Amino acid sequence: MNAITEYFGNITQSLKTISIGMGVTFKHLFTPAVTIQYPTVKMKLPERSRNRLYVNMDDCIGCDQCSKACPVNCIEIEIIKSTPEDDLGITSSGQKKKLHVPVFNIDIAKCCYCGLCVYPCPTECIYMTNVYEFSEFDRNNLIYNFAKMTPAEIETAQIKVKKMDEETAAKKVAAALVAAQAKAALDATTQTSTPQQPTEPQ
Amino acid sequence: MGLLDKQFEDGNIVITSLDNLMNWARLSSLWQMQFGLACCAIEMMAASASNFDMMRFGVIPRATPRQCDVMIVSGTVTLKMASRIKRLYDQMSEPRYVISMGSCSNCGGPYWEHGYHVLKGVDRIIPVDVYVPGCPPRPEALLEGLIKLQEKVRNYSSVKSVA
Amino acid sequence: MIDWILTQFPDSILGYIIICAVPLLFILPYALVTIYLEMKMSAHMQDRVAYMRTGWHGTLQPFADILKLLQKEDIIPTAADKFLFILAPYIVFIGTYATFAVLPFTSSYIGSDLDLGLFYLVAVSSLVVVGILMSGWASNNKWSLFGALRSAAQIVSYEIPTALVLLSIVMIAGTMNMQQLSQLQSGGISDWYIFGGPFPIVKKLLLLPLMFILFLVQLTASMAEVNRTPFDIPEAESELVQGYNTEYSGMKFAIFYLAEYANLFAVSAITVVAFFGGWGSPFGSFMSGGVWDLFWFVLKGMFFVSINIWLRWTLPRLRVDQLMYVSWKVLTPFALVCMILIGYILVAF
Amino acid sequence: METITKTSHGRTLRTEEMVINMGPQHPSTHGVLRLELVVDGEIVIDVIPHIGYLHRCFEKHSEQMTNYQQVIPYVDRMDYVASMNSELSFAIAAEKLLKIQIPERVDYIRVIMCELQRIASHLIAIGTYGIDIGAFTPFLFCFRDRERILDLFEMTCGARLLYNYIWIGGLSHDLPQQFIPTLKEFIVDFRKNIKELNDLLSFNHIFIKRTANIGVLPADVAINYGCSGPMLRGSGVKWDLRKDEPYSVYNKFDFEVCVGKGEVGTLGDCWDRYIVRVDEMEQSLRIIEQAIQTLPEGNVQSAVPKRIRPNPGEAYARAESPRGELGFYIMSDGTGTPYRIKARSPAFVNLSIISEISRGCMIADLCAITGSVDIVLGEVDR
Amino acid sequence: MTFQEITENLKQKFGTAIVEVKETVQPDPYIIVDPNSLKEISKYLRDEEILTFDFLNCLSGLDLKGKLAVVYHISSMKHKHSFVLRVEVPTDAPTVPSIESIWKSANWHEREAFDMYGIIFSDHPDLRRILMPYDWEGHPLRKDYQVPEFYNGMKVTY
Repeated sequence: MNAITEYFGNITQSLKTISIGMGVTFKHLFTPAVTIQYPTVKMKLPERSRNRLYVNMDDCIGCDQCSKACPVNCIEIEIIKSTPEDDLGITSSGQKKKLHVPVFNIDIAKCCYCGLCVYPCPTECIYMTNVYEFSEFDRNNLIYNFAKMTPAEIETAQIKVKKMDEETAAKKVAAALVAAQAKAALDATTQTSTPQQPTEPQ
Repeated sequence: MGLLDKQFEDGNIVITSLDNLMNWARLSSLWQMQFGLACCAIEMMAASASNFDMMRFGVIPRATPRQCDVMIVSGTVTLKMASRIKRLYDQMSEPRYVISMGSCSNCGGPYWEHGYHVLKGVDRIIPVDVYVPGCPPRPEALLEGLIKLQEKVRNYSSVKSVA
Repeated sequence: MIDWILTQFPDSILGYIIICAVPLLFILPYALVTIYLEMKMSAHMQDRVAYMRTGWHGTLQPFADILKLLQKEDIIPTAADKFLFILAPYIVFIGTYATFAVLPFTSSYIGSDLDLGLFYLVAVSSLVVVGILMSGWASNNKWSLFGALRSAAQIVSYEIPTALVLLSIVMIAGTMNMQQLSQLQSGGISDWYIFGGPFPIVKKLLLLPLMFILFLVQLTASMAEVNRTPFDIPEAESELVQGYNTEYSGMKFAIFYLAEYANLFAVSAITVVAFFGGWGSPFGSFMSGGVWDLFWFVLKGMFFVSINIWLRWTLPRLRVDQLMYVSWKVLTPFALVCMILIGYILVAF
Repeated sequence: METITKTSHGRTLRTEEMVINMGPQHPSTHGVLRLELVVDGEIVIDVIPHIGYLHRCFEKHSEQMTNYQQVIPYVDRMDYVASMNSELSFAIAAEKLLKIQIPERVDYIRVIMCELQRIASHLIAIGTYGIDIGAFTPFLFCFRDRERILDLFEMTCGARLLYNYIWIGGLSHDLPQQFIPTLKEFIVDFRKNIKELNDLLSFNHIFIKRTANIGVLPADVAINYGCSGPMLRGSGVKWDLRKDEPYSVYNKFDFEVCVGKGEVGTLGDCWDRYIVRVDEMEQSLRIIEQAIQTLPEGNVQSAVPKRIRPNPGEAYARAESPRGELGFYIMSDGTGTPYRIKARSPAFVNLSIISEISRGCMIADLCAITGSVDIVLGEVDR
Repeated sequence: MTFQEITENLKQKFGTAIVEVKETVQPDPYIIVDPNSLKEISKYLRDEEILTFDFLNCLSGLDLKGKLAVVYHISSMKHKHSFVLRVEVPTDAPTVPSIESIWKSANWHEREAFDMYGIIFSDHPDLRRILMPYDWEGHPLRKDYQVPEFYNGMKVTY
């Protein structure tokens, strides 16, 4: 008897639940679709949306903080020191820029969009935009170079720095020489001598 | 690139229009291979789900590589998986396309430096047509990649290459 | 109509070939429409839209699909049994196509007005099994073989309830000729067999519940015969990848695809002829004859095709043994009991 | 063709048996799991799982980072379906090691986020389970609802899937203005949708027949195998870390621990595991409702340490992720770089039981069992 | 039970098998046990009524530069307490008895530790690599591990 009840119970249960399910799908046949028709309609992204990175080079001071914070090391920064007479301008927050940034590459293909590089930036020049449509046919196009310096500028800056380095090295040597002389003089005579101002070499 | 350019190049309007028709058929019926690898697979599923509905572009997921046109490599390709992906690609019938979705399959992504078991870019084993950046890319980004791929297909001449 | 075509050609072979091709004129556009319909219907059930980018609301999509499949490389795996592998899709298609010979599209057109129409139908639709088995075996793929074997078991066992249902209809109608079967029900909606058939009121009321059960049996069995969810175990995507057509690509796959949809219409048409008056208009002689017949036949057929689609996108899939359970322990006994009762009613009243 | 006579772990096959590979590319393996099946016709004699197809060297990476904060993006990518929960687990492990107290508001927001994430994760589990059984529509309904949760997350932290939101000692952002109203709207709609889901799938007779009495996992076996989460609760064990070992502020909320009851079949079958997930979504909604009612004010970043440099020591902390007990074992040598981080991922442990519970079932049942375990391969392989 | 109580209990029962008690390690103190008596200790921890450690949370390999270690995090669902065990073995002969027969969940964890650190678990029923391919050389999580240039013709390094 039990088996027979179960048998017919199964059949009625199936018919019942199937019709309930069909009711649900039938109802949805006439509810409006939720689809966002992408290329014609675009969803408005929220303000905090994290997509492609952007660097505002006008504000970058080359401090390398973002590169250090990046867990995947996708930011490559090279810097050239500026000589005192160079005026690199100031950032929008009024900080004086002291370094040339000849190379500021972000390999967007490696980037993991975590946003960790955004927080340590002192001038808030690196941030995530809401651009997400940037697929490429060639992967090398995904390496973004943000630096604005032309090769010629880089070269002059390098030469300048080299020169400055040489100068400082020479200064050091000169200073050492002077110090040694002074020391020798001190040793030779008990007379105290005022330290000489190093002269500018020709 | 208009109809006229091609006409002067090949001097045959029939071939050009046939080409266009065939390309149109191919680009609007890109059946996708239904397989996911990692995080991006979830976004790929989201792209084919109701909100983004990849089927609008004629993309139908098929489970077998034989009937697919486009393989979306969605996620990290590990060395253990690489040979399988190569095999799946080989099993697909021509013409076939590959979309590399997400940082990991583009170049190893976050795992490029210390990932001893991660293949640094799926393009080391199979040719890739479109790279979709993002980690993971938004579903819209994948759709944009798909549109890029369609553009690529549109500009390709199959009749010419056969003839 | 056939006679008319034959008289147009002195060489009758050419005439026959043309007659053979007539159903194709129906199947090809029908398949395109149904593929589109299925995708759109399923999409709207799931709160999405599907096909939007080719033509107005993606209406040209099926053309694109077919054109693309034409261009695809036709792979024959090295390990496959080449002859059978190539033959299989055609066998499947022929099996389906042959059923169209006896479908009465209108009162004036039927491919072959066989007196054994229903019997022929049951016999010929089994040919599909051979094709599917062939494809599964020839593919040399374990999943395909699973699909093929499952399919063979499924289709063969679901032929029994179908045959029993059709037998009941034959008992009532007294004919196996499809055209005559439709003719019998042509007197409007109340003459349809689902509502008891063209009989006096008492007999009609007695037959009505039985016919309704038989209709449900037929609907279920027909769904199983065309391998659609909830009975799609031969190509169960989440279990067997794509079942018997896993290894097929390009045009061969397109033929499988076409055969599936053609089969869907064929089984729906059988239901229509057996229960819903074939080409008969629901209003008796009003809106009947000529093109109206075709209109009603296709409309009714498409209605059942849509029901199939609706069920497919609602229900989960059964397991193999449950499938057999449904066939042998539910449908067959029910059909058998109904048949016996019908026999009793026919004799007693 | 060469015939295979031995399985990969050395078992010799009988004549009737056949080895068949399910995966790494197979629609029902949820990613790149490979199951080596020994089958006799449709009957599965033995299952040998092969994992590692998504081994992304999480532990190696975390040992290379110069900062604990940098590990969090990798933790996200471990369990990509439930990133928030992974982050929380890691954050509480690191906070345990650092011994820092976090503001109450942070805890509340974390709980809201994790419960939302739990719903999102369960929605994927349920949806894909529907596909495994052959019903496609519930999957799309689930994803439709999940999308609204993702919108909430994106509004808060800017990412849809991998958030980097829960930081050690705090959060990356405070809740935006319109978060709470949107969330309330979602809760109202979602309650209706759960009912619809039950109508469409959970109580569908075919679905019940496919999942009840399949893959029965007795409670003692489950504990011995180290199963956790819905897998363990499906077997009737009332064990939930949120209740039994409350972390964060879970002890302030009133919710039930859902367990399988064997309603339609044997206790501990696939349907029980499934329905536990459905019930848990309801409980998560309750927790969220309570949390947004009593959400305290405060600064969410006040406790974030500038430089994370824990003293030498080690800590193991665990939290309840949607899949079960997600634990992190962190060993510090006193520098900014972690010496060793080991993730105890629930899916890894839960998956190890699959060969135990799927012997003797059919191939179709195996799909049901794999689906009911709810694995995320990123977490299994790390 | 607290850490001290459990340690006292174990010390009374096993004595010298407890090599060292690291009480000062914060926040999770642990004990180091002799590998040879690991199995008995584990069995005792699981079966003793007042301990009932029925749940093995985590089993991790560890490279301590010069020696390898295995850390066992166990907890009890009944008494809601947890405990940490550790065994240490030299790198050149890293053999630890398997506790798969006591806690089944150790099976895959041990395979993972073998895969990553090359710790050999004696009488483990199925000690194969689990995450890495079978033909992989070396044990990647060891501190001195060098990533190979090529694997099966595929370049590994970036």
